[in-house]
Amino acid sequence: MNIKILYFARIKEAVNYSTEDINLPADVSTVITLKNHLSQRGENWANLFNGKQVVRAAINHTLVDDLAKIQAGDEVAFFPPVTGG
Amino acid sequence: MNIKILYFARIKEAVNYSTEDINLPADVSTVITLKNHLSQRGENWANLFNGKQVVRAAINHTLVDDLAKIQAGDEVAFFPPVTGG
Amino acid sequence: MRVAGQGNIGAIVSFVGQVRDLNEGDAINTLTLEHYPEMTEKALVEIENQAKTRWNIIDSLIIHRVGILKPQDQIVLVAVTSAHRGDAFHACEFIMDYLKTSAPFWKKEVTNQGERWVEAKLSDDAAKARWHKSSGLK
Amino acid sequence: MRVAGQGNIGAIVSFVGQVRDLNEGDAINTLTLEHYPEMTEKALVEIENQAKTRWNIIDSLIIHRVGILKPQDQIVLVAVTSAHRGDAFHACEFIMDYLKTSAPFWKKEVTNQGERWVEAKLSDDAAKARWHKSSGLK
Repeated sequence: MNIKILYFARIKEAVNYSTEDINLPADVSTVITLKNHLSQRGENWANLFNGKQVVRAAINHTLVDDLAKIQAGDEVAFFPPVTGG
Repeated sequence: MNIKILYFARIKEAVNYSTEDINLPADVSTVITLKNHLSQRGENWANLFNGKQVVRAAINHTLVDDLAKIQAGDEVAFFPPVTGG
Repeated sequence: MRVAGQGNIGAIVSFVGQVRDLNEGDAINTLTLEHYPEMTEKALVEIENQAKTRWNIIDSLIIHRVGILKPQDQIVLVAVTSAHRGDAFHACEFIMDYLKTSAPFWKKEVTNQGERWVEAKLSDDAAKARWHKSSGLK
Repeated sequence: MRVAGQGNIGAIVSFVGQVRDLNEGDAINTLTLEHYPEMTEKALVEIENQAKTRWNIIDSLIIHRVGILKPQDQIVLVAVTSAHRGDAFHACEFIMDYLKTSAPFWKKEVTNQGERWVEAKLSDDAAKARWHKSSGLK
Protein backbone atom coordinates (compact mmCIF):
# COMPACT_ATOMS: atom_id res chain seq x y z
CA MET A 1 0.00 0.00 0.00
CA ASN A 2 1.01 3.62 -0.53
CA ILE A 3 1.44 6.00 2.38
CA LYS A 4 3.08 9.33 3.00
CA ILE A 5 5.77 9.74 5.65
CA LEU A 6 6.79 13.05 7.26
CA TYR A 7 9.91 13.62 9.39
CA PHE A 8 10.39 16.48 11.81
CA ALA A 9 13.11 18.24 13.80
CA ARG A 10 16.10 16.10 14.80
CA ILE A 11 14.74 13.12 12.83
CA LYS A 12 14.31 15.17 9.68
CA GLU A 13 17.90 16.39 9.92
CA ALA A 14 19.27 12.89 10.60
CA VAL A 15 17.58 11.26 7.60
CA ASN A 16 17.79 14.37 5.45
CA TYR A 17 14.20 13.99 4.28
CA SER A 18 11.18 15.97 5.28
CA THR A 19 8.60 13.93 3.40
CA GLU A 20 8.33 10.92 1.12
CA ASP A 21 5.68 8.83 -0.62
CA ILE A 22 6.40 5.15 -0.11
CA ASN A 23 4.94 1.84 -1.19
CA LEU A 24 5.06 -0.54 1.77
CA PRO A 25 5.73 -4.30 1.55
CA ALA A 26 2.77 -6.43 2.57
CA ASP A 27 4.22 -7.33 5.98
CA VAL A 28 4.58 -3.68 7.03
CA SER A 29 1.25 -2.65 8.52
CA THR A 30 1.99 -1.12 11.93
CA VAL A 31 4.18 1.68 13.25
CA ILE A 32 6.71 -0.74 14.72
CA THR A 33 7.02 -2.78 11.53
CA LEU A 34 7.44 0.46 9.57
CA LYS A 35 10.20 1.53 11.96
CA ASN A 36 11.94 -1.81 11.44
CA HIS A 37 11.54 -1.43 7.69
CA LEU A 38 13.11 2.04 7.72
CA SER A 39 15.97 0.79 9.96
CA GLN A 40 17.24 -1.26 7.03
CA ARG A 41 18.02 1.83 4.93
CA GLY A 42 21.45 2.39 6.46
CA GLU A 43 23.26 3.35 9.63
CA ASN A 44 21.66 6.77 10.21
CA TRP A 45 18.22 5.19 9.77
CA ALA A 46 19.05 2.23 11.98
CA ASN A 47 20.32 4.55 14.73
CA LEU A 48 17.00 6.36 14.75
CA PHE A 49 14.56 3.52 14.32
CA ASN A 50 16.14 0.55 16.14
CA GLY A 51 14.25 1.42 19.32
CA LYS A 52 17.14 2.93 21.29
CA GLN A 53 15.98 6.48 20.67
CA VAL A 54 12.54 7.77 21.54
CA VAL A 55 10.81 8.40 18.22
CA ARG A 56 7.17 9.40 18.44
CA ALA A 57 4.71 8.64 15.68
CA ALA A 58 1.45 10.20 14.52
CA ILE A 59 -1.03 8.79 12.02
CA ASN A 60 -3.22 11.34 10.29
CA HIS A 61 -2.20 14.01 12.85
CA THR A 62 -3.01 11.93 15.93
CA LEU A 63 -0.29 10.66 18.26
CA VAL A 64 -0.20 6.84 18.24
CA ASP A 65 1.88 4.08 19.82
CA ASP A 66 4.08 1.51 18.10
CA LEU A 67 1.28 -1.04 17.70
CA ALA A 68 -1.01 1.30 15.77
CA LYS A 69 -2.18 -0.03 12.40
CA ILE A 70 -1.27 1.77 9.19
CA GLN A 71 -3.72 1.88 6.30
CA ALA A 72 -3.37 2.81 2.66
CA GLY A 73 -3.34 6.57 2.15
CA ASP A 74 -2.32 7.34 5.75
CA GLU A 75 -0.02 10.21 6.62
CA VAL A 76 2.53 8.86 9.09
CA ALA A 77 4.84 11.28 10.91
CA PHE A 78 7.99 10.58 12.93
CA PHE A 79 9.42 13.09 15.37
CA PRO A 80 11.28 13.38 18.68
CA PRO A 81 9.49 14.18 21.97
CA VAL A 82 7.91 17.61 21.60
CA THR A 83 9.39 20.73 23.22
CA GLY A 84 6.95 23.56 22.55
CA GLY A 85 5.26 26.03 24.86
CA MET B 1 -4.74 53.59 78.72
CA ASN B 2 -5.65 55.44 75.55
CA ILE B 3 -6.09 53.62 72.28
CA LYS B 4 -7.67 54.31 68.93
CA ILE B 5 -10.40 52.05 67.53
CA LEU B 6 -11.38 51.80 63.85
CA TYR B 7 -14.51 50.10 62.50
CA PHE B 8 -14.98 48.91 58.92
CA ALA B 9 -17.68 47.74 56.54
CA ARG B 10 -20.75 46.11 58.09
CA ILE B 11 -19.42 46.82 61.62
CA LYS B 12 -18.90 50.50 60.87
CA GLU B 13 -22.47 50.81 59.60
CA ALA B 14 -23.91 48.93 62.58
CA VAL B 15 -22.22 51.09 65.23
CA ASN B 16 -22.32 54.22 63.11
CA TYR B 17 -18.73 55.08 63.99
CA SER B 18 -15.67 54.81 61.80
CA THR B 19 -13.08 55.74 64.42
CA GLU B 20 -12.86 56.77 68.05
CA ASP B 21 -10.24 57.53 70.67
CA ILE B 22 -11.04 55.76 73.90
CA ASN B 23 -9.65 55.48 77.39
CA LEU B 24 -9.85 51.87 78.53
CA PRO B 25 -10.59 50.70 82.09
CA ALA B 26 -7.68 48.90 83.75
CA ASP B 27 -9.23 45.44 83.29
CA VAL B 28 -9.51 45.81 79.50
CA SER B 29 -6.20 44.74 78.05
CA THR B 30 -6.97 42.13 75.36
CA VAL B 31 -9.11 41.98 72.23
CA ILE B 32 -11.72 39.79 73.92
CA THR B 33 -12.02 42.02 76.99
CA LEU B 34 -12.33 45.03 74.69
CA LYS B 35 -15.11 43.27 72.76
CA ASN B 36 -16.92 42.58 76.05
CA HIS B 37 -16.45 46.19 77.09
CA LEU B 38 -17.95 47.46 73.82
CA SER B 39 -20.87 45.00 74.13
CA GLN B 40 -22.13 46.99 77.08
CA ARG B 41 -22.80 50.11 74.99
CA GLY B 42 -26.25 48.96 73.85
CA GLU B 43 -28.10 46.44 71.78
CA ASN B 44 -26.44 47.11 68.41
CA TRP B 45 -23.02 46.84 70.06
CA ALA B 46 -23.94 43.71 71.99
CA ASN B 47 -25.22 42.05 68.81
CA LEU B 48 -21.86 42.61 67.16
CA PHE B 49 -19.48 41.91 70.00
CA ASN B 50 -21.15 39.18 72.06
CA GLY B 51 -19.29 36.50 70.14
CA LYS B 52 -22.17 35.29 67.96
CA GLN B 53 -20.92 37.12 64.88
CA VAL B 54 -17.46 36.72 63.41
CA VAL B 55 -15.66 39.99 64.07
CA ARG B 56 -12.01 40.05 63.10
CA ALA B 57 -9.50 42.28 64.86
CA ALA B 58 -6.22 43.87 63.91
CA ILE B 59 -3.73 45.62 66.15
CA ASN B 60 -1.47 48.13 64.45
CA HIS B 61 -2.46 46.74 61.02
CA THR B 62 -1.77 43.09 61.83
CA LEU B 63 -4.54 40.52 62.11
CA VAL B 64 -4.71 39.14 65.66
CA ASP B 65 -6.87 36.71 67.62
CA ASP B 66 -9.11 37.41 70.62
CA LEU B 67 -6.36 36.77 73.16
CA ALA B 68 -3.97 39.38 71.74
CA LYS B 69 -2.78 42.00 74.24
CA ILE B 70 -3.60 45.66 73.71
CA GLN B 71 -1.09 48.34 74.70
CA ALA B 72 -1.38 52.08 75.17
CA GLY B 73 -1.29 53.93 71.87
CA ASP B 74 -2.37 50.89 69.83
CA GLU B 75 -4.60 51.20 66.80
CA VAL B 76 -7.22 48.46 67.12
CA ALA B 77 -9.51 47.71 64.18
CA PHE B 78 -12.70 45.64 64.04
CA PHE B 79 -14.13 44.32 60.80
CA PRO B 80 -16.04 41.41 59.25
CA PRO B 81 -14.29 38.60 57.34
CA VAL B 82 -12.63 40.15 54.30
CA THR B 83 -14.06 39.81 50.78
CA GLY B 84 -11.54 41.43 48.45
CA GLY B 85 -9.85 40.18 45.34
CA MET C 1 7.42 45.10 37.91
CA ARG C 2 9.75 45.13 34.93
CA VAL C 3 9.35 42.74 32.04
CA ALA C 4 11.09 44.57 29.21
CA GLY C 5 14.84 44.05 29.23
CA GLN C 6 14.68 41.11 31.63
CA GLY C 7 16.14 38.21 29.69
CA ASN C 8 15.89 35.82 32.65
CA ILE C 9 12.08 35.89 32.53
CA GLY C 10 10.60 32.79 30.90
CA ALA C 11 7.06 32.97 32.27
CA ILE C 12 4.55 35.73 33.00
CA VAL C 13 1.32 34.68 34.68
CA SER C 14 -1.36 37.25 35.28
CA PHE C 15 -4.76 37.25 36.87
CA VAL C 16 -7.41 39.88 36.30
CA GLY C 17 -10.54 39.87 38.41
CA GLN C 18 -13.58 41.53 36.93
CA VAL C 19 -16.94 42.60 38.39
CA ARG C 20 -19.60 40.14 37.21
CA ASP C 21 -23.04 41.39 36.22
CA LEU C 22 -24.80 38.74 38.31
CA ASN C 23 -24.12 37.50 41.84
CA GLU C 24 -26.27 35.08 43.83
CA GLY C 25 -28.83 35.38 41.04
CA ASP C 26 -29.23 39.16 41.27
CA ALA C 27 -28.18 41.76 38.73
CA ILE C 28 -25.41 43.95 40.11
CA ASN C 29 -25.67 47.68 39.54
CA THR C 30 -22.50 48.69 41.38
CA LEU C 31 -19.89 47.14 43.63
CA THR C 32 -18.20 49.28 46.26
CA LEU C 33 -14.80 48.23 47.58
CA GLU C 34 -13.95 49.52 51.05
CA HIS C 35 -10.53 48.95 52.57
CA TYR C 36 -8.25 49.77 55.51
CA PRO C 37 -5.44 51.58 53.73
CA GLU C 38 -2.51 51.22 56.15
CA MET C 39 -3.27 47.55 56.76
CA THR C 40 -3.77 46.92 53.05
CA GLU C 41 -0.27 48.19 52.28
CA LYS C 42 1.20 45.96 54.97
CA ALA C 43 -0.84 42.91 53.93
CA LEU C 44 0.09 43.18 50.25
CA VAL C 45 3.80 43.52 51.04
CA GLU C 46 3.56 40.52 53.37
CA ILE C 47 1.72 38.38 50.80
CA GLU C 48 4.27 39.20 48.11
CA ASN C 49 7.13 38.43 50.49
CA GLN C 50 5.62 35.06 51.34
CA ALA C 51 5.25 34.26 47.64
CA LYS C 52 8.89 35.23 47.04
CA THR C 53 10.01 32.99 49.89
CA ARG C 54 8.03 29.98 48.70
CA TRP C 55 8.67 30.11 44.95
CA ASN C 56 11.51 31.05 42.72
CA ILE C 57 9.90 34.13 41.24
CA ILE C 58 11.55 37.16 39.73
CA ASP C 59 8.97 39.79 40.53
CA SER C 60 5.31 40.32 41.33
CA LEU C 61 2.77 43.09 41.06
CA ILE C 62 -0.57 43.55 42.81
CA ILE C 63 -3.03 46.29 41.86
CA HIS C 64 -6.34 46.35 43.73
CA ARG C 65 -8.98 48.94 43.05
CA VAL C 66 -11.20 50.52 45.70
CA GLY C 67 -14.31 52.70 45.52
CA ILE C 68 -17.35 52.29 43.30
CA LEU C 69 -17.06 49.84 40.39
CA LYS C 70 -19.51 48.69 37.74
CA PRO C 71 -19.97 45.26 36.11
CA GLN C 72 -17.07 44.46 33.77
CA ASP C 73 -14.74 46.84 35.61
CA GLN C 74 -11.44 45.30 36.60
CA ILE C 75 -11.08 44.86 40.38
CA VAL C 76 -7.64 43.35 40.76
CA LEU C 77 -4.51 42.53 38.78
CA VAL C 78 -1.87 40.09 40.02
CA ALA C 79 1.11 39.45 37.75
CA VAL C 80 4.12 37.24 38.50
CA THR C 81 7.31 36.66 36.51
CA SER C 82 9.68 33.72 36.84
CA ALA C 83 12.18 31.66 34.86
CA HIS C 84 9.95 28.57 34.78
CA ARG C 85 6.17 28.45 34.54
CA GLY C 86 5.31 26.41 37.65
CA ASP C 87 6.66 29.07 39.99
CA ALA C 88 4.70 31.90 38.36
CA PHE C 89 1.46 29.89 38.21
CA HIS C 90 1.59 28.78 41.83
CA ALA C 91 2.74 32.14 43.19
CA CYS C 92 -0.01 33.98 41.29
CA GLU C 93 -2.71 31.63 42.55
CA PHE C 94 -1.27 31.80 46.09
CA ILE C 95 -1.31 35.60 46.03
CA MET C 96 -4.95 35.61 44.89
CA ASP C 97 -5.99 33.11 47.57
CA TYR C 98 -4.28 35.21 50.24
CA LEU C 99 -5.68 38.46 48.89
CA LYS C 100 -9.18 36.98 49.15
CA THR C 101 -8.73 35.95 52.77
CA SER C 102 -6.04 38.13 54.35
CA ALA C 103 -6.17 41.60 52.82
CA PRO C 104 -8.64 44.05 54.41
CA PHE C 105 -11.06 44.69 51.55
CA TRP C 106 -14.84 44.49 51.80
CA LYS C 107 -17.36 44.43 48.97
CA LYS C 108 -20.83 45.91 49.05
CA GLU C 109 -23.20 45.25 46.17
CA VAL C 110 -26.04 47.45 45.01
CA THR C 111 -28.83 45.47 43.32
CA ASN C 112 -32.39 46.48 42.47
CA GLN C 113 -33.34 45.03 45.86
CA GLY C 114 -30.99 47.43 47.66
CA GLU C 115 -27.52 47.29 49.20
CA ARG C 116 -25.89 44.22 50.71
CA TRP C 117 -22.44 43.33 51.99
CA VAL C 118 -20.85 40.38 50.21
CA GLU C 119 -20.37 37.42 52.56
CA ALA C 120 -16.96 35.81 52.89
CA LYS C 121 -16.86 32.43 51.17
CA LEU C 122 -15.83 29.22 52.87
CA SER C 123 -14.40 28.14 49.49
CA ASP C 124 -11.89 31.00 49.74
CA ASP C 125 -10.73 29.83 53.17
CA ALA C 126 -10.38 26.32 51.76
CA ALA C 127 -8.38 27.65 48.80
CA LYS C 128 -6.00 29.42 51.16
CA ALA C 129 -5.72 26.40 53.45
CA ARG C 130 -4.38 24.29 50.58
CA TRP C 131 -1.09 26.17 50.80
CA HIS C 132 -0.51 25.02 54.37
CA LYS C 133 -0.58 21.33 53.54
CA SER C 134 2.32 19.47 52.04
CA SER C 135 0.00 18.95 49.10
CA GLY C 136 2.48 18.94 46.28
CA LEU C 137 1.41 22.46 45.44
CA LYS C 138 4.66 23.31 47.27
CA MET D 1 -11.76 35.11 22.75
CA ARG D 2 -14.08 37.91 23.79
CA VAL D 3 -13.67 39.73 27.07
CA ALA D 4 -15.33 43.06 26.38
CA GLY D 5 -19.09 42.96 26.82
CA GLN D 6 -19.03 39.63 28.67
CA GLY D 7 -20.52 40.40 32.05
CA ASN D 8 -20.37 36.77 33.18
CA ILE D 9 -16.55 36.81 33.23
CA GLY D 10 -15.11 37.15 36.73
CA ALA D 11 -11.58 35.87 36.11
CA ILE D 12 -9.04 36.17 33.32
CA VAL D 13 -5.84 34.15 33.73
CA SER D 14 -3.12 34.48 31.15
CA PHE D 15 0.25 32.90 30.61
CA VAL D 16 2.97 34.37 28.41
CA GLY D 17 6.08 32.31 27.67
CA GLN D 18 9.15 34.26 26.76
CA VAL D 19 12.52 33.21 25.27
CA ARG D 20 15.14 33.33 28.02
CA ASP D 21 18.62 34.64 27.28
CA LEU D 22 20.30 31.68 29.00
CA ASN D 23 19.53 27.95 28.84
CA GLU D 24 21.60 25.17 30.40
CA GLY D 25 24.20 27.83 31.18
CA ASP D 26 24.69 29.00 27.59
CA ALA D 27 23.74 32.35 26.08
CA ILE D 28 20.98 31.93 23.51
CA ASN D 29 21.34 33.83 20.24
CA THR D 30 18.17 32.55 18.59
CA LEU D 31 15.50 29.96 19.15
CA THR D 32 13.80 28.33 16.16
CA LEU D 33 10.37 26.79 16.60
CA GLU D 34 9.50 24.06 14.12
CA HIS D 35 6.05 22.49 14.03
CA TYR D 36 3.74 20.12 12.16
CA PRO D 37 1.00 22.50 11.08
CA GLU D 38 -1.98 20.18 10.46
CA MET D 39 -1.31 18.25 13.66
CA THR D 40 -0.77 21.46 15.62
CA GLU D 41 -4.23 22.71 14.68
CA LYS D 42 -5.78 19.43 15.74
CA ALA D 43 -3.79 19.22 18.99
CA LEU D 44 -4.67 22.76 20.08
CA VAL D 45 -8.38 22.24 19.42
CA GLU D 46 -8.24 18.96 21.35
CA ILE D 47 -6.41 20.53 24.31
CA GLU D 48 -8.91 23.39 24.50
CA ASN D 49 -11.82 20.95 24.30
CA GLN D 50 -10.39 18.89 27.14
CA ALA D 51 -9.99 22.02 29.25
CA LYS D 52 -13.59 23.03 28.54
CA THR D 53 -14.80 19.56 29.54
CA ARG D 54 -12.88 19.53 32.80
CA TRP D 55 -13.45 23.06 34.05
CA ASN D 56 -16.24 25.55 33.98
CA ILE D 57 -14.54 28.03 31.68
CA ILE D 58 -16.12 30.59 29.40
CA ASP D 59 -13.48 30.75 26.70
CA SER D 60 -9.82 30.12 25.97
CA LEU D 61 -7.22 31.34 23.53
CA ILE D 62 -3.89 29.81 22.51
CA ILE D 63 -1.37 31.65 20.34
CA HIS D 64 1.92 29.86 19.65
CA ARG D 65 4.63 31.39 17.52
CA VAL D 66 6.85 29.46 15.12
CA GLY D 67 10.00 30.35 13.21
CA ILE D 68 13.06 32.21 14.45
CA LEU D 69 12.76 34.02 17.78
CA LYS D 70 15.22 36.00 19.89
CA PRO D 71 15.63 36.25 23.67
CA GLN D 72 12.74 38.19 25.24
CA ASP D 73 10.47 37.40 22.31
CA GLN D 74 7.11 35.99 23.34
CA ILE D 75 6.66 32.33 22.34
CA VAL D 76 3.21 31.51 23.56
CA LEU D 77 0.08 33.08 25.01
CA VAL D 78 -2.62 31.11 26.77
CA ALA D 79 -5.59 33.04 28.15
CA VAL D 80 -8.65 31.61 29.87
CA THR D 81 -11.82 33.30 31.11
CA SER D 82 -14.25 31.95 33.69
CA ALA D 83 -16.77 33.08 36.28
CA HIS D 84 -14.61 31.98 39.23
CA ARG D 85 -10.84 32.08 39.48
CA GLY D 86 -10.06 28.43 40.23
CA ASP D 87 -11.39 27.25 36.88
CA ALA D 88 -9.35 29.76 34.89
CA PHE D 89 -6.15 29.10 36.86
CA HIS D 90 -6.37 25.33 36.55
CA ALA D 91 -7.45 25.32 32.91
CA CYS D 92 -4.64 27.71 31.95
CA GLU D 93 -2.00 25.60 33.70
CA PHE D 94 -3.50 22.41 32.22
CA ILE D 95 -3.37 23.87 28.70
CA MET D 96 0.28 24.86 29.17
CA ASP D 97 1.22 21.42 30.52
CA TYR D 98 -0.48 19.74 27.56
CA LEU D 99 1.02 22.18 25.06
CA LYS D 100 4.46 21.31 26.41
CA THR D 101 3.95 17.57 26.01
CA SER D 102 1.27 16.97 23.36
CA ALA D 103 1.51 19.66 20.70
CA PRO D 104 4.02 19.04 17.88
CA PHE D 105 6.50 21.87 18.39
CA TRP D 106 10.27 21.48 18.54
CA LYS D 107 12.83 24.04 19.67
CA LYS D 108 16.33 24.44 18.31
CA GLU D 109 18.73 26.83 20.03
CA VAL D 110 21.62 28.67 18.45
CA THR D 111 24.39 29.44 20.95
CA ASN D 112 27.97 30.54 20.40
CA GLN D 113 28.84 26.82 20.51
CA GLY D 114 26.52 26.10 17.58
CA GLU D 115 23.05 24.69 17.11
CA ARG D 116 21.30 22.18 19.35
CA TRP D 117 17.82 20.72 19.65
CA VAL D 118 16.21 21.32 23.03
CA GLU D 119 15.64 18.05 24.90
CA ALA D 120 12.18 17.22 26.24
CA LYS D 121 12.03 17.57 30.01
CA LEU D 122 10.89 14.83 32.35
CA SER D 123 9.48 17.59 34.55
CA ASP D 124 7.04 18.48 31.75
CA ASP D 125 5.81 14.89 31.57
CA ALA D 126 5.40 14.92 35.34
CA ALA D 127 3.48 18.20 35.16
CA LYS D 128 1.10 16.72 32.60
CA ALA D 129 0.71 13.47 34.55
CA ARG D 130 -0.63 15.38 37.56
CA TRP D 131 -3.87 15.96 35.67
CA HIS D 132 -4.55 12.22 35.41
CA LYS D 133 -4.59 11.65 39.14
CA SER D 134 -7.52 12.49 41.36
CA SER D 135 -5.14 14.95 42.93
CA GLY D 136 -7.53 17.64 44.03
CA LEU D 137 -6.29 19.84 41.20
CA LYS D 138 -9.67 19.40 39.72
